[in-house]
Parts: sequence; structure tokens; C-alpha cells
Amino acid sequence: MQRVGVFVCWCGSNIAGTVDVEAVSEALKNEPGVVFSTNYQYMCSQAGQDMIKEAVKEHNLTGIVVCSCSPRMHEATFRKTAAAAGLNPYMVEIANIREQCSWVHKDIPTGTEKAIILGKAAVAKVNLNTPLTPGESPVTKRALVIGGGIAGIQTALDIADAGFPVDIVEKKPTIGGKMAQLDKTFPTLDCAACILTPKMVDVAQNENIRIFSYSEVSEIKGFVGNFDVTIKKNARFVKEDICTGCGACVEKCPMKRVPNEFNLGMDNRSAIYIPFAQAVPKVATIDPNSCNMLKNGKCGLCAKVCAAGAIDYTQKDEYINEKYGAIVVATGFNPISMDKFDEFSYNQSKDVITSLEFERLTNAAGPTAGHLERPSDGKSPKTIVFVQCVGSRCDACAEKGKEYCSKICCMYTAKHAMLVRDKYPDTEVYVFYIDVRTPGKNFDEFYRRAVEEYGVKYVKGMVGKVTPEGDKLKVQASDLIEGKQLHIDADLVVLAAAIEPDKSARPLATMLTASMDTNDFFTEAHPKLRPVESPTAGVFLSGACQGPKDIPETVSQAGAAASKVIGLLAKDKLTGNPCVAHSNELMCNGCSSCERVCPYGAITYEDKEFRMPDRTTKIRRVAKVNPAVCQGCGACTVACPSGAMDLNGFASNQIMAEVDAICK
Amino acid sequence: MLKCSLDKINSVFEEIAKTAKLYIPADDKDGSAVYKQWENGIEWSSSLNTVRSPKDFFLPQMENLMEFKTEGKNIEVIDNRCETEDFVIFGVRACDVKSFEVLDRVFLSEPVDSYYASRREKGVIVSTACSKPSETCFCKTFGISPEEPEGDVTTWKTEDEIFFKANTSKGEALLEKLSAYTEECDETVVTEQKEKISAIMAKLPLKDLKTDAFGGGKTEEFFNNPVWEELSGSCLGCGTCTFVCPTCQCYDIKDFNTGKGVIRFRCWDSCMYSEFTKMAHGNNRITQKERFRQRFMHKLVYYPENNDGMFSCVGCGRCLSKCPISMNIVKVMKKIGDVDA
Amino acid sequence: MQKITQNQLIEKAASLLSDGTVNAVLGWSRGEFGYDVTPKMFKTEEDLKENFVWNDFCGVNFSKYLVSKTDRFDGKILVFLKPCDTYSFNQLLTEHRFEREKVYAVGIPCEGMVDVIKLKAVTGEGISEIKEDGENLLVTTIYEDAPVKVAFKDVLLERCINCKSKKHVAYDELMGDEGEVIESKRFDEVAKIEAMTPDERFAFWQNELSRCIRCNACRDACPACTCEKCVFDNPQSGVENKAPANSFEEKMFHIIRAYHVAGRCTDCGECSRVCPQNIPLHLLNRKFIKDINEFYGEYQAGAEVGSRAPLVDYTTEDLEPGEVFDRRDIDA
Amino acid sequence: MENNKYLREEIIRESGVNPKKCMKCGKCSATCPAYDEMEYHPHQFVSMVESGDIMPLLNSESLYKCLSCFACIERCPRGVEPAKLVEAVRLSAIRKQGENRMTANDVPALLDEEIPQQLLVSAFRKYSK
Amino acid sequence: MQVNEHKPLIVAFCCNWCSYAGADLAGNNRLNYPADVKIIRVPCSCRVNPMFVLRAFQRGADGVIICGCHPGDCHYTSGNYYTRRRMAALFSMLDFLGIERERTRLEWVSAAEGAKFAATMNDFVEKVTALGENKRLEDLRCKR
Repeated sequence: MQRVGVFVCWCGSNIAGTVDVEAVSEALKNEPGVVFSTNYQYMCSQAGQDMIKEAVKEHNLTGIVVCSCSPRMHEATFRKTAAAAGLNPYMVEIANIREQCSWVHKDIPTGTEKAIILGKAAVAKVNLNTPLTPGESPVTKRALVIGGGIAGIQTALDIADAGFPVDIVEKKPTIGGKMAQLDKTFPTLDCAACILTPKMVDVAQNENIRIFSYSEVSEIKGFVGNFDVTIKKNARFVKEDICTGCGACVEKCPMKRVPNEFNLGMDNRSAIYIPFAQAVPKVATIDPNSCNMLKNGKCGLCAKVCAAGAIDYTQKDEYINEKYGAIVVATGFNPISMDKFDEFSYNQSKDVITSLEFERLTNAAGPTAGHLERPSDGKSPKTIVFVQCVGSRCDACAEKGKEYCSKICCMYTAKHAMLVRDKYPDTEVYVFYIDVRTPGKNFDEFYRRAVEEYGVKYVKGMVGKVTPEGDKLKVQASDLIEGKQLHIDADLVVLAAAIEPDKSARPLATMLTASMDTNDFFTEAHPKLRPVESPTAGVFLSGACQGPKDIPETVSQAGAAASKVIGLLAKDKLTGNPCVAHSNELMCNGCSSCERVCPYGAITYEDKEFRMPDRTTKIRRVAKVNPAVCQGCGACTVACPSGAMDLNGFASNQIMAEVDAICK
Repeated sequence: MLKCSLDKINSVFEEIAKTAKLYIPADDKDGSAVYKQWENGIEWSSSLNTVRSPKDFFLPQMENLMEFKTEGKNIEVIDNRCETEDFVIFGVRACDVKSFEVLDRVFLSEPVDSYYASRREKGVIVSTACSKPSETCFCKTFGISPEEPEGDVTTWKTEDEIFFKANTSKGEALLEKLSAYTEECDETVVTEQKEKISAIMAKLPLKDLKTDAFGGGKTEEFFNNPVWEELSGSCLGCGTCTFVCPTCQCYDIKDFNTGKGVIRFRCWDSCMYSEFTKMAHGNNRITQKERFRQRFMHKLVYYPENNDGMFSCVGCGRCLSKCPISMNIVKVMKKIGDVDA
Repeated sequence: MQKITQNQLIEKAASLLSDGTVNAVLGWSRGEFGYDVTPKMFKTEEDLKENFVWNDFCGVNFSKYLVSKTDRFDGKILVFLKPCDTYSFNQLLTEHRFEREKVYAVGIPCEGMVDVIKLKAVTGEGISEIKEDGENLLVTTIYEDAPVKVAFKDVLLERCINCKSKKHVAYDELMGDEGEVIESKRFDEVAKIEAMTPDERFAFWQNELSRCIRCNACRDACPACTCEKCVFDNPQSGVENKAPANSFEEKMFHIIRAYHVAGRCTDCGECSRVCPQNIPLHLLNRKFIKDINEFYGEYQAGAEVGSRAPLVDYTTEDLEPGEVFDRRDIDA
Repeated sequence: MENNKYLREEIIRESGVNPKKCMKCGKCSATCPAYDEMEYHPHQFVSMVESGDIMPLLNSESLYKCLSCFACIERCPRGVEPAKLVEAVRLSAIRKQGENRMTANDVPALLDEEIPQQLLVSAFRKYSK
Repeated sequence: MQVNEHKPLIVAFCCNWCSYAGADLAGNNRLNYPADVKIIRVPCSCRVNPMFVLRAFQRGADGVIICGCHPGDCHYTSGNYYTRRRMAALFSMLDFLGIERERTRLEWVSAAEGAKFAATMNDFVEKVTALGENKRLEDLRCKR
């Protein structure tokens, strides 16, 4: 039997106004186990806490019940108080007589009666409490960053700067991500390459960072502080450590008609290629789907011209096992497919392009060397129509686009429009918008400049349809302000396509047991207070994998994720939540029901030898919970038919005792 | 000897029910017989072989013994026993009547179980000669006479008449009440009926089952017989046999916390259960083999040893028909006792 | 009326014993009256010839026995499985309750098993011998001179009338022909109860469950109930009780037992077969099966090893509990 | 005004359209082939129904300029379905007139290669009671 | 309006992360609901064992309501999805046994839905009050 002390808080008049606190403390005196019961104006105050500490000493209390505000408010406070008094902090139970009693009930008899019952339930529970000690697990001081775009790069650099080793896994042959494909960046109009490529070089040169390019994560086991990851390094048929990136092979390769992904298929590359001049690592890669040598063994030119002898047609996929303490997801985004938006004739006309394609068209390193030319005939467009919100902000039932706002389109469209007017002042530029959303430092000013200084014509109204006619694109739209229909003969139409998470994110989330929303964006542990952490401990989120983001936001989130990772890796040991599940081996059948419902993969099985009462031994399969992984949801406790699985802090007998006390 | 036409049997029941609760075997929805409290419309079943034995009337499956209430730090003990009402069980088979003797030897010997004793005192047993035994019956094995069962009153039922004979003063008092419906008669018909019953008994498949091999003092002979292992191998440990058995008398006393107080109650227990007689150190019968052995050793060896050679099986056959896997005392007796039947 | 004969099984068992494939045979042994067969481990050919029996009363589902038998026996056990037994066999394998390597399973066809209560309702008490005669049983009783002829089809167990499958889903060797999964009417009775008013339903179950004597036969015969320690035997669980204390306890026991096997119950019908009080317990299990089929798609426990039981699974689009009733109201 | 409120609810109920879902992008109008013929354009229909400003719609020729081509329904990113609203407003207009203006016999005379079948079917549904 | 003397006893199991916080919010906003509702905090709605529900009825509860995060919002990602299946099965079974279906409910209440919490409780109490005392799942020993 416990020796329980009951402390009823008045919370000024917050509780005492509707609950007769004296009656409550008096009534609870008679409950089993209660040896001391009192009330005080503010239990959470220093004086109140001292009162608890003294009572613990004086009455040899083993358990504490505080009847006060919500445990979500002060449970931690009173646990600390208990610990300071030498009690196990988990021997404290809170009866919520403020939020769930005095504040919702009006008259004193009702409030008092309910407060007493809630107090009895807390006493009944604390009588069955057991001291709990949080488990400890070691931390592998190495981080894994999945995705090598600006988010991944920034996170990796920040972690590495703090002195921890970091590995970046990037599925493309080079890091850099979407930002490497951009021309200028809003609102300052810096050249993307000028600010990104130095960072890429930093990554390459940082001793703490390893880059696994052209690689994927294939398996993740373990838990926070102790992840066990298998990385699949795809065969690039070029020995990375030997290749100097001279490009001789690229030049000599006879297979030159492979659509160039980096330029979104607007020009061609060779079968052996380096995505772009500043690629990191600057190593050639052979595309096995286009290389003649790999397909039918005829060619081998690249191997002949490679002075370093880096070409290896027999290279195989390689699997690397590494341990990590933390994992950062930075898998980024892609524009959605325009296949379902027939009204804009994206598939009918080469001159209807997405904004990302437009970036490549205006980029000095792009297919047109930065000259704005129509993809169909290379002519300079004289009238350009930008269409905003293509596939964004759609109805959920429409099944065509995404429900959310893609966030970055307003700004980059303003940038595109402005740049066109700046370089080609005789071009007429229309931007059709629904709303122009520019929250951000210097963002609205930027948009206003596009209108006021550069004369971009912003029209309120969505484009209805785009019809190719001759070498023109007939754009039909409605000017909602002037109330008239516009028919524009455009030379180029640029669609601000919605963005969506990369397709690799979903299977990765499954491996990580990290949760995602219905749009496949990773969910954060708390939308406001823990925005860069996944609910799965040890998994952090960086960049657009968590939601649409522009570069400044991505970089700041990347830094935030890095600081969280550093905070984790700086610890030598992790202290867990002691309210975790545990299995009674004597009762466990090993039936696997609990394992199947565990969202964290915290339950494993082992064959254990038992000594039977008749002195024989028996080997049985029994469940084992890894307390470092278990988050304490309790799903397993109900899945277990024999009741072998129970939850610390919320044990079945404790909950039933509460039920009994309430129903008395 | 008294007799009465079967046409009037419901009037007889009505008369008895005026002063006491009357229980008779009646047909349940699936055709099996169960004891039901008589009221108008409840018909006496043609079968006497009830699913549950009449042991329930004296040793109910569950009964509250007392209550505690706590008020602050005080505890109050409440004896919640209420006066047992008079009751009559009508149509009890010979074997079941014999089972009461087995129970009496346990509950009425010192210290007397007052709960049991008061019910025993208030209950009147009207037995009926068993003219239609089942193939599972083997009461003769234990020297029981289905032709003339014991009880406060013995009755014989023919096609159209029922004959009464009082054996005790309680029985005489009951028959006194029924005098309006009965008339004196001689024993001719009853004697005929007894002969008929004897003839049927001679046809029963288990008629030759003998107890010679068993009895007190045989513990060492049987206890370590390796056959227990094989016999108990099929036992599921469910306890059905003990719950339908008229002589199984083990019980457990438990407390139930109602939230407002504690009810101390007694309920049947079963030696087939793993928790049976569990003690602080654990369980002394650790596998189903020991538990299985216990049941039969108790019936055939331990009980006779303490009760002048009386076996605590009455051959009612319930466990034979209700065991889910048809393992039963007959199979055990044949195997262990190597009795040829 | 079984298509495969007792002698065929004895021969098969004897040959597997003698060639060392197996070290023991889990089979049915002869009783006193023809219908009271008992499971037994046979270890010799002589024992098999003398005591092994295969007839219309071999209802016991051996799958559950494998849990304890494989545990305590060093060697391989031959087990004869009827089609319905094979589902339990698979389900127990799914739950890792015995080692597959320790068992040699022989699938045998089954034409249905006889319900002794139904049989006795026709013949009366006093059965001394039962013989097969074509589609009939010839039952000799001590009361009649001539044997009573009973049509086999009329006295089948409820579970056999509504047999869900004659297909063996697991075996090492199959005797006889492979059967098919059957479109059974096994949910009709459940639907009938669902169609009652709540008051009628309550009265129905009150009447049935009040007869429970809490003997635990249903649980102990159930191949899904293989817990090392049942919650109802465990004083720590808070629900342990040995007696049918009152109508609540009985409901609690049966609801929770049905819930614990929900999604795992193969609908083998042992619970109802063994109930000494003839309570139609299988209806509770079938209610869960029917609900699961309707809410989450058809699922047959034990149809394959390793399948995920519906209650340890989910989709994000599942029905809300409230919608369950809305839907039923619309259907009604 | 009370009357308009009732009318608004009726139109919304009959059309099954939720005009509150509209984000005022104007794509319906932008895509409308009959835009130039109309006094009130599809996006205005949605907005005016939502604000209960229905009388002008009932009295406007615009009501009959809609071709029921359903381009607006197809293109609307929010799934608002303006054409169904137009249709519902038409029904209200017809209810107000209250007479049977079309019989089955009239239909063959009206058949014209140029007229979409859909229009004819919906017209028949509306103008016969 | 029928006056019902019986004061129902309602046990509400609320998950710590959403519904318990929702109940707190109802308090913060001073949204009244009957004092008949007594809340038990559980880490997740999936911690609620059907045995707890039956236990509450045994001990005299007239209604049991389980509140959890909205589907997709579970703090533990999937706990409430299991709850949904378990309770759908359990409630359907109770209904099958003739227990009034209004006595049990599963409701999703987020931490932001203080108003929904109060409204849900008001509604639930009203429905259970209309049913009167729980007679079909009672344990007479626990009644006074």
C-alpha cells in the first residue's frame, strides 16, 4: 500500500470559485492509502511546492496526488517537485479539477462532487503506480541526410561545422537539386548557381561530409541514436575515385541523342555524361539505358579515351551499411505532371512550358545559352502569358491538382516576368493570377516593381484555355476586374505548375515509420512548436519534403534541422520516456499480434528458454519491447489477447482502478 | 404405498408449490432435461437425466457468504444470509440422491457448513425410480438401486400412474399434504416396475463395470502408474466434468470489490484448472497429468479411504456425455484398474 | 458416411510409422458406445489396429493439440486433418504456436460429423452400437430390438450443415480428392438475429448466455484460444472469475472471448460443439466474421499462413463505428 | 430579401452546388464560349447566387445564353460547377412562369444538327411539366 | 419535454494529445457540459481495451465514449485507426447482444476543438439520459 499525500489547489478562485476545496481535501482523506490531505491557494507556486516537499518528508509519502489544473499544464512541475523531495517523479498523479471541472461546471455542489470523484480516481491510480526509470541508449555520432538539394546541403554543412560526420545520399549523379537548375533567385535576383555552387564545393571539401551520389537508401533499421542504414550505390560504371571529370569521354561518346534530364528534355546529352559543369562530385556517369557498350557490348569508346582509366563496364550496384544517430529527410519536390490539364495544351504545343522549363530557357547554362527562344522554332517570343496556380488550390474531389497553395509560384512568376521585361523590353508580358501572395521580406516590393517599374500586365482571372493556332497560342481569359473577355495571341505560355513531394518520399517514410499527410508531405511533430522534427524520434525534416518552401525558408529550416541534429548528437546517451510498453514473458504466446500494430517497429521476438514447474525446460517465442523505440501509445496492449503486454504509467489495472473509482 | 393417476400430476405439483418451491426436470429447448421451478405450464419431462445435477440446490455454483463495507478507516462486516425457503426437488434419480450422501459426508461433518446444512434441512427430496437409463449410466457399479431410490419420498412412474412411498418424516409430511390426490394401494405394480427396471439395467453396456480394484489404501498402487500420462494427454482441462458432476464439491472463496464494499462469495472450483489450490509457492499439481489424476484418485481412492469405503462417484454418466473429448471415469477405471468390462 | 475408410487411415498411419517418417500418430481412439471417440497419441502399429477409429463422430479439431503435443514430444507427429481443421492449423502457424517441421499433416476428406444430441433426439437414450449403412446410420439401443435407421444428413452438426470449405488449405499429403470452398449459408442465422429488434436480441442472448456454467469448455477446445495464461484465469487481469456470478459476468466472458479471437477465429465450430449447455456460441464469432467481411472486405482466418488479421490492420478509409449502424439502418 | 434568401437556398439545393467553394479565379468565365453574349458571366452567377442577388439573374438574358456546354464544370479547379447553378436559376425562372411550354410533339420540329442534344434534352425536361 | 430523474454516469476515455487537450480547451473557453462526464486520460485512444469499456458498464456507467485524434492526426500515426476498427467491431457486437447502441460512441476531437468536445458531451449525455439507466450490461453487485 502506498502512503499517499493529496494536495488540492485553489488556483486562486479559478478552482476554489466552483469547487469547495476544503471539502475535497477532507473527502479524499478517507480514501485507501491516503495519509495526508491538504489544500492551498497556489500549489504550483514555490510555497506550494515546498509544502509538498515537506509533507513528503514528514509523512513518508510514497505517492502524490495533486488536484489542480490539467496535467498538460503542471504535471512536469509536480514531477520535478517530487524528484526534489526524493520521490520517483512518476509517483505523481494529477486530478484535473480546473479545465475539466471548475471551469466547465457552474455550481459548487456539482463541481465539488465531481472534483472529489476525479480525486478518488487519481488516488486509485497512484496506489498502483510504480517507480519508473527512463531507459538509456547510446548515440552514434553520425548523421544521415537524404537528399542533396539546397536543404540537404545546408543541413549537412551545418552539422559538419559542429564537428559531426555527415553522409549525404543523393539519387542523382550530382548534388545541387532543383536550385542548380534555377536561373536567378527572388527577391534579390542573385544568380542561383553563384550562391549554390560554392556551397556544393564546401560540401565536397568538408572532411566531415561524405557524398553518396547516384545512391538510394534501401533499408533502415534501428531507432533514434542507433539507426542502421543500408545505402545502395547504383553502378555508374565509372570509378568515382579515379575519374577527374575532364569530360573527354562525354565528348567522344557517339550516343548523343539522349534527352537531357537536367534541361528537362529540352536538349540532348550523351550516354556518358556529367549533368552540368559545376556538378559535385564532378564525375561522369554512364546511363545504362542508352550506352551501346552496356546494352550490346559494342562501342567502348569512352574507356579508350579515358586517360585515367576510370571506366568500368562491369561495375555492380554496391550496398553500404552504416550506423547513424540521426536522419534528416530532405527529399524535396517536383512540379506535377501537366497531363491532366489539357485546356492549356501543354502536350499539344512545345511553346507551352512549365516555369521550371522557363528557368532552363533563361539560364545561361541552359539549352539556349540564356537566349529566350521559343522551343518550337527558336524565335524570340513577343507576347508571353504566365498562368498562375496551375494545379494548385484545387478541390480535393477534382482529382486534377493539389489542394494546397504551392507557395513559391507567385514570386518566381513575378521574377520571370520582370526578367523578361528587363532583358527584352519590347516583349509583352501578361500574368494571369487568382491572388498574388507575397508574404515575405521584400516580397511584395518585388512584385510591385514587376508591375510598376517593369510594366508587367497583371490580370485578375484564370486562363480558360490555350489553343495552338498557326505559330500562335490563342489564350482565352477573363479579366475579372474589367469584366471583359481577353483573347491574346501569345508566343509562349508559361504554366506555374503546382509542386508535389518527390515520389521517393513515400517508400522512405515507410522505411522510417515517419508519418505523412495525404499529399505525401512529411508530417512534423508539431506544426508550430516542433516544425523540423518528424513524430518519429531521431528523424528530422528539411526543406520542401515537409511542405512547399522557397529558398530562404528552406535554408532556415535546414539550419533548424541541423541544430536539432547537433543537439541530439551532442548527447552521449539518450534518456527515454519510461512510459513504454513491456511484455510479461511468462504470459506471452509469441503470436505476433502486438508486433503487427506497433507503429514504430519497437517489438521483436526472441526464443527464450523457460524452466517449467515440472523441472523441464521449454523454448518459447516471446515478444520483447525496445524501450528506446517504443513511444508508449499502447496499441500493443489491446492487440495482446492474453494481457501479457502492458504499458508503464497507464497499466491496465491502473485504468481499471480509475474506472472503478469513477463508477463508485 | 400411495398412488395417484398421472392425469392429476399437475394438481399434485400445484399442491406442493403452495407451501414450497418445487423443482422438476422439464424439457429445455434443445430437448435435454433441466431442473426448472414448477409453475403452471411447466411439464414434467419424460427424462430424469438432467444436464446439471441437483447438487446445485444444496451447493449452488455461486453464493455470497458475507459482505464488508469500509467507511473511512472503519470496516463493517455484514452477514447477508437470508432464511432459506422450503423447497422440494421432485423426480431425482437414484444416483443423484446418492450424491447427496457424498456431499453430506463432507459438508455436514465437523465443522458443519452452515450454508449447506440449512439448505439440506429445508429441502425435501422426492426421488423417482429410473426406468429409462441412458447408455452412459453405471450406478449399479456403486451399489445404487435405481429400482428403489432413496430420498425423503420414493416414487415409481408407470404409463398412467405414479406411486409414492415416504422414507422419512419429512417425506411423510409431504405425502400428508397430498392426501387429497392419492389413494392407498398395494405393492404389486411397483414390484413389477422394479423387475422391469432390473431387466433394463441388465442390458446396459456398462453393467459389468466393477470397483473391485479401487478403494481406500490403493494410493501407492495407482499413483505412479505411467498410464496417467497417456490418459490425461487428451484432456483439455476445461472442467466441464466437474461442473456437471453431482459429487464434485470443491469450491473457492473469493472477494469481489463492488466499489461500494466487498462481497465474499464462494463458487465452484475445479481440480482441472491450473489455478486450483494455488499457494504462495505456486501450484503443487503442475501439469494436467497431476490435475487429471487428482480427480479420479479422489473419486476412487482418497474419498473411500476417508469415508468407509464409499466411492464419490455415483455413475450418473453426465461426464461421459458432456466431456468435449469423451475422456471419462469409465475409460480411466478400465485402463487403470485393468478391469475388464 | 465418410468417403475415406478407417482401414485406409490405419494403413497410412502404420506405413508412415514404420518407415520412420513420423514417430507418433495423433488420431481418434475407440470409445464405449461408438460415438465417444477420444484423441490419442498412437505410437505402435498394434495400438493403431486395435484402437484407432475413424467414423462420423471424429469431430475433434486436432490443430489445437499440436501446440502441446509438439512441445512435449521429440519427434515428428502425424496428424489427420479434416478440411476445417486445416484452417486452424494455418492460423496457429501464423501465430507461431507450433513448429511446422514437427508435424506431418495428412489431409482427409470429411462428409460432415454427427451431432450426438440430434441423433439421440431421434433414437432416444440407450445407444449401444452405431453402424453405417449407405446414407443412413443404424443405431442399436437397449430399448428397441431392431436398430433405428437415421438419415446421416439429418443429424449433422450445425457447423457441418453450414460447412464453409471442403478444401484443405494445408497438408503434407492429401488422401482422397481435393474439395472446394463452399458458398455456405453460415451467416443466415446471424442475419436473422440482426434483423430482430434490440429487445428481442437482448432477450435471445439473455436466455442463451444465462445457461452458461462457465465450465470453459468453449475456450479450452478453441484452437484460437491458446494463450499461455487466459485473462479469465489470471487474477491480475481484473476480469478473472471462476463462476458465472451474474448475467454481466457471462456476457463479459463471452464478448471478450469472441473479441479476442475476432479476426483469428476460423469458424471451426468447436465452441458450440463442446458446450454442455448447447449455447450457440459460434454465432458470436460469426457475427465478428460477418462484420469484418462487410466492413473490411472478405477475410478467412487461416486460409493462408502469415496473413494479417483485420483487427491488427487498418486502412485510412475505414468505416466509423457510427457509420456501421447508419449503414445497417439503411439496409434494413 | 427574405424571398431571395429562400430562392438562394432553393437554387443551391437543386443544383447541389456549394458556391462557397469558389475562390473567384474566373476560370469558368475565361473558358466560357458564350462570354461575350452575356451580361452576367459564369463567375458572377456563382458570386451573385452566393450573395442572394438573384433577381437580376432571373431577369437577364444571360440566363439563356449559357450553352450548357459544361466547359466551366470541367475546368473549375474547385469543383464548383457553375453551369449547374445556371441551370438551377433557369428552373426558378420557369417555375415563376408556371406553364407547360413544350410538349413531346414539339421536339422533332426543333431538331437541328447544330444544337447540342444535351441542350434539347435539358430544355424538354425544363419546359414540360 | 420528459423529465428524467436518472443522472447518467458517463466515462470518457480521452487521448492525451488531442481529445484531452480539447477537453482542456473547452475548460479554457468555459464551455459548459454536464458534470456527469468523467474523463480518464489515456496516451492514445488505441490504449482503450474493450475490457475497460465493459468494466465501466459493469461498475455502473450508463455510457462510454472514447475520444481520439482525428484519423490521420494520431500522435502515434496509426493508433486511432486501430481504435476505429476495434470499436466498430465491439460496438457492433454490443448492438448484436441487444445493448442500446447510443450508450457507446467513438468521436474524434482535436486539441483545437474545445467547442466540439463540449457539444459532443452535451449531445452524448442527452442521448444517454434519454435511454435511462443501463440495465442490460449492469452488474447488480455493483449497484447500491
